Amino acid sequence: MPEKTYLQAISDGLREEMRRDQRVFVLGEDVGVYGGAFKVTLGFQEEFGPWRVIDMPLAETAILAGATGAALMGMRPVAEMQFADFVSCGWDHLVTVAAKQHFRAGTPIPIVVRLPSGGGFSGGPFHSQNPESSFAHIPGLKVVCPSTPADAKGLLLSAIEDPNPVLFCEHKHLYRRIKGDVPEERYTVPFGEARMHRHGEDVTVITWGAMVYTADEAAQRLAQEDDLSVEILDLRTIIPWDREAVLDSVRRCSKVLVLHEDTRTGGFGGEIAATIAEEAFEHLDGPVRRMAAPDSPVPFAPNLEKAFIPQVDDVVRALRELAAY
Amino acid sequence: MPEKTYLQAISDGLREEMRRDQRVFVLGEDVGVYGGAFKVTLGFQEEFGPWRVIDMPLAETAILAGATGAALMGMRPVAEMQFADFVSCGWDHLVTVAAKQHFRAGTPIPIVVRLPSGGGFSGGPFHSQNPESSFAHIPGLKVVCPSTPADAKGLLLSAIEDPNPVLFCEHKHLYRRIKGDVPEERYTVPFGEARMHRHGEDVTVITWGAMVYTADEAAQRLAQEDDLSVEILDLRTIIPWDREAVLDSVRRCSKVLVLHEDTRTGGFGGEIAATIAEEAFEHLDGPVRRMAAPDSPVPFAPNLEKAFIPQVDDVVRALRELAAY
Amino acid sequence: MAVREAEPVSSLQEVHDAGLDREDLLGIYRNLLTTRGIEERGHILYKQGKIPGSFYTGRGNEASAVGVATAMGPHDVGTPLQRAMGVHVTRGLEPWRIFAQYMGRADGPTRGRDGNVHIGDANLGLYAMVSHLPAMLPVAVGMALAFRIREEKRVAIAWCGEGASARGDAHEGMNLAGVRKLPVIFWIDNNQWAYSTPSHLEYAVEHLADRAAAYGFEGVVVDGTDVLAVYREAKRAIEKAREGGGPTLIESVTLRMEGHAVHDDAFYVPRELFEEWARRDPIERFRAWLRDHAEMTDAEEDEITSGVKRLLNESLQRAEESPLPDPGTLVAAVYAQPEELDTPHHK
Amino acid sequence: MAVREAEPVSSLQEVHDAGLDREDLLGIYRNLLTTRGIEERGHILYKQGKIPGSFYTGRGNEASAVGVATAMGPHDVGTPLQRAMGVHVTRGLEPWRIFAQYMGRADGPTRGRDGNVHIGDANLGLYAMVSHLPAMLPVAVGMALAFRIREEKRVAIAWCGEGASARGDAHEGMNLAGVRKLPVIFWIDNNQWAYSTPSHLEYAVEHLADRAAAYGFEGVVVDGTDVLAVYREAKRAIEKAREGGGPTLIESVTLRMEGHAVHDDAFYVPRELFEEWARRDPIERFRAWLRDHAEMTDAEEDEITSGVKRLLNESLQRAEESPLPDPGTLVAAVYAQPEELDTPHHK
Ligand SMILES: Cc1ncc(C[n+]2csc(CCOP(=O)(O)OP(=O)(O)O)c2C)c(N)n1
Ligand SMILES: Cc1ncc(C[n+]2csc(CCOP(=O)(O)OP(=O)(O)O)c2C)c(N)n1
Ligand SMILES: [Mg+2]
Ligand SMILES: [Mg+2]
Repeated sequence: MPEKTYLQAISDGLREEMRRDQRVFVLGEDVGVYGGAFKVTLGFQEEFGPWRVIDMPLAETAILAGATGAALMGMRPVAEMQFADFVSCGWDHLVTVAAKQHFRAGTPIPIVVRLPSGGGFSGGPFHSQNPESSFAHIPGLKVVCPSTPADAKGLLLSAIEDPNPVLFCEHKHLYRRIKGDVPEERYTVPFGEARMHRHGEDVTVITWGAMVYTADEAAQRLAQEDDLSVEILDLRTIIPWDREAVLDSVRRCSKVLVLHEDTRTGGFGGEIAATIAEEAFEHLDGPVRRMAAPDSPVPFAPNLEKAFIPQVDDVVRALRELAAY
Repeated sequence: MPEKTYLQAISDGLREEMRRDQRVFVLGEDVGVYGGAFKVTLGFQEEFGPWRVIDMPLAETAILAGATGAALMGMRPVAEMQFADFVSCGWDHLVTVAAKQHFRAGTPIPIVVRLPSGGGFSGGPFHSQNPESSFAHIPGLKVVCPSTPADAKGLLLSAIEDPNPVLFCEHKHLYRRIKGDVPEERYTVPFGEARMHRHGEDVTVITWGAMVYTADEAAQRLAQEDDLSVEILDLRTIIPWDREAVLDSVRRCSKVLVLHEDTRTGGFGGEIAATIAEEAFEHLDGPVRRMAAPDSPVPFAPNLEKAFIPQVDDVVRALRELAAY
Repeated sequence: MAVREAEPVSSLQEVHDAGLDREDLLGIYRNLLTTRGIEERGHILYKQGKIPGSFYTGRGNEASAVGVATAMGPHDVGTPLQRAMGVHVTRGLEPWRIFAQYMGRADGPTRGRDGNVHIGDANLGLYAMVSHLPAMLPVAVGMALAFRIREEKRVAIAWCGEGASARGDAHEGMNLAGVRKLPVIFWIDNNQWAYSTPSHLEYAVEHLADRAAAYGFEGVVVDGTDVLAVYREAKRAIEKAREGGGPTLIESVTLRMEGHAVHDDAFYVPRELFEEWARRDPIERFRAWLRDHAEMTDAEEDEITSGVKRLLNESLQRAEESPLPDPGTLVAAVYAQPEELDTPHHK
Repeated sequence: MAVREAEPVSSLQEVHDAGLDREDLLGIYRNLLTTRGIEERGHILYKQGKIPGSFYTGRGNEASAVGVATAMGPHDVGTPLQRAMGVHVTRGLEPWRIFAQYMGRADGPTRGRDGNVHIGDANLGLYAMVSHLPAMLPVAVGMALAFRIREEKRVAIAWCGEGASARGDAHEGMNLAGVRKLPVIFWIDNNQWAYSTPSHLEYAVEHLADRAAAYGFEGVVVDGTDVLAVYREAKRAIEKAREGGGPTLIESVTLRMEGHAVHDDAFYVPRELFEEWARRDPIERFRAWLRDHAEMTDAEEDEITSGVKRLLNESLQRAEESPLPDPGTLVAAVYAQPEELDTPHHK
């Protein structure tokens, strides 16, 4: 099984699906000749031509509504936002049209919106945001946040197959940094099934995206230094999310940290923590802890950004506190 | 002290502030000659003229960004969305420009966005939504949800005074249904202070907006039928929210229901429940319960909408269960 | 590119040239009457307390809606708006389902989940509007994009009000359509008011059709009370788009003959304006034309009038028998299931 | 309304008529050199690893930025974009603070919270851009709305790229400005590319200035490499707006002479195009003009060149001494405090 970067896994998965299924096409800003700001669609236009890899005007609503219209006519559009942050310009289309169309009119909207998300490289307030919490509150949308190359490919194919609008959050900080084995053949990873990233017994970390790796480093350090056994559950998909896996893990470990990169107040961590507090109340041996970015825009300067995004040290500290509770 | 409807309190408060402060002006669709879809600004244009009560084109971004630009030049704009639902069309402006400008550039954006919110009268999926949870997740915005006429006026004046963008959620179902004493003089109600709607000892309901009255009916019924003492805390403002009052109430009653009209997953109730689970863990005698609308768009047909919005019976049932825990 | 102002239609020959025979003409008349009849009965239902929420109609706009729908081909698609009931009628949505929709019953196209004219039967190529205007306009552009990608000779029609043309969605959709020369018609129903707001507070150009030049395509102004002129202009634009000629913006001018919705008495519209446009009533106008130019007989007219009346009465009854929607289906309706993609539309 | 294509400026007299004396002209030259010098040094800082994130410049756009800023009155305001460094320079933002901004230091206008050219000193009437293009355009319209409400003779300038003109925000802002005849200038820096996307995939009209007609105001095309023509057109439009004549859309044509950002080698731009526009370099062009028409002496030129060099070297040093921002201030910076409204701007 070849080793690929997270970015390569997405690129290859998308290319193979476009070869297999004529209905799949790509639209976005600079996705054609340039191959996309992150080069996910590099070479696609040569292979599939300018009408399946469409350089769109700088207009996110046109891109997203264009995708919805094409989907209603039987296509399987994969729209790229140049950065996830710019999806705010198409918010109305997604929440008003795409999310509600099936409920109201019974017509499925099989679109995928690729969202290069997240911070960690001084992108500043407008090139670093994590949009999953905002969309998770909108019934009718699905939200996916893979953390491994293999999941990125398998979840992307599930997203394309899915008859609903899917927001596919690709963490930019994983693009070239994370490598892993990726099966050559076509496969899908189902929505709503968390991935057990690391088994443990003492305390559970519920997380996703780039924070999986932050949690992993913290867990390794705690295993060595504190002989603490940390379980890490990678949600992989936020809507739907795997309540059973979360509750099962919490029932076993009895202590839990919910960790995400997005800001804290109103972040999806609240939903998870609240669910645990309601449904695993009797199994808890300590307060449900949350760790997330503080409530501010993402800062630009590296030292500010480091203070903003949860770091390994922060997670270690929180887990030690929990363990000691 | 005169008794006024919730709508009249808002209208009078706004009119008085416009008389007092030349910088305050109103902009929105049909706010002038027509007096606004709900007649909050009825007669304003006659009194203040067409340049302080501005009928805007059907363009929410122009309205909201127009307000921001005018605010930067020293005005105190009060923008009306015809229905809260349409604020989705100006989402990008609010989250990208208005919310982040002070953090980035240090320039305050003193705007108020009036949002006729909420359901209960067959407005359907696009005239019934509650936007507070979505905005509560965006650092830089403040979010206000008054439930009484007196609070509506006092919080509106605080919103106009506030140097930050304030989303002012007026619940449409309270407009003409709810009356109360409203002081004639100018006064403000501070942000971040919950209102004790009803004292109780056995179980606390944390809520806001129209649900205050649903909770109140349930509490009255339970007092009579079950001899149960229900405390009701009306948050009044969502950002900032009164954590201390909530935690204090929970510590006293030890059982809590978080109740809101907006949909459940990712709703602001999750934030409150999670905070309670983290910070009042040792005082809880039962799981932190949430009640909210199910995860779907707001349905049109009256029987569907009744099944959607939490009803008195639902709250009674939930509180009985909690009490019995 | 200058805006073209369309001439009225004056002869039967002209209409024949545009592809309509006498049967078609009588059919148009029937659709006009049905459209108005549905909305008039809607008013009665509303007064009877049977319609929840508010109630919106397109009185005065019947010819604009029926005319363009008549010009659409069987595989063409569109996203009609609140004043365009005639589109649904013309393409065959059964009136009883419309009444069921009004009343929030299980047999309305949205099964009580949405209301008013937020309808559209995808099997008829029509896609339900949302309240947010004109959010479906760029969606129609996306439909045209699919046709262009697959090189199908199909056309999408995007409806828009003159008020809603101020929104960014209109711009982004039209600009994309112009850049990619997509087979889409922008149909602006200019009824001179957006709720209480007159046009001069919505835009500062003489004709909205002038906007077309800013996007590199043709603009046309047509009298929206002249069903045959509407048909002719729509047909010409649709066939041009079908043959690869790109978009056309058609501004169809009418007057909204009632308030914005049932609660609004339109006090802000000058009475003389109502009187002037009442004299240009699209249905009466076409009836007179049929008598003058197509020799519609009393018998034919009676047959159509009474046929429509019968249809609507039966439809009302059938709609009233439609059950209330089942609250148990609410959450299950939110997401589509994979098998729903196995339809002709998602082939 | 037809688009006007502005003539080049050819004589000193013409410039005098437009309100510039010889000192002003030398000042413009100094600002042009400073602007380019800042960005050239930015490139060096970037290569030295001192600039976090990416790095954007406006090479080729100096004349467009300096020209319009020179035409602004002291109380006029604007929302300049990423290619318009010359605006900040001309209105007096000190270069060391720009370098501090580049490097994310505490003395940058955003104190390290934002980066790049997301700057604007409100005391100079300039308001910091956001990445989302052109989200500040309707904000500038709102500023003009305030001037109109208060009947102040002030003007707002809204910048936009030709690519970003495709966004709904551009439309909503321009439409509102046209409807209300607001004192705002839409300044479209058309540098022919939006990242890798050429103009014909962004819009289908010949000149973007043609769009003005769709909003009921005047459109002008100016050669953005001719700083004096830029100044003259900006001045005329600004004074027209100041006197109640409403908006003007000015399309200033240049070529983006580097990649979209430092990581982009612009392989997609034909080399000949770069060569052609290099021959029209705005700074060299103005230098030659000053020698030919304003008799700029060697001594004057040396003084300006070395003065700029000295300024920038000192500025760099001062910026490097600026401390890192304090992480403890992050959350406190999110919300404004009431006393912050007690400023001249919020009077
Ligand atoms: C984005 C948005 N904002 C506000 C509204 C509220 N609203 C409903 S209809 C209407 C006026 C629409 O005018 P126009 O586009 O001319 O269509 P008409 O109703 O005249 O047919 C308004 C403001 C809306 N539906 N959508
Ligand atoms: C709403 C939005 N979408 C996407 C981007 C990403 N982006 C940054 S600059 C750019 C091209 C801008 O082109 P143009 O408006 O012509 O300005 P230029 O960079 O050429 O000066 C794009 C697509 C953005 N900044 N904003
Ligand atoms: Mg209208
Ligand atoms: Mg450009």
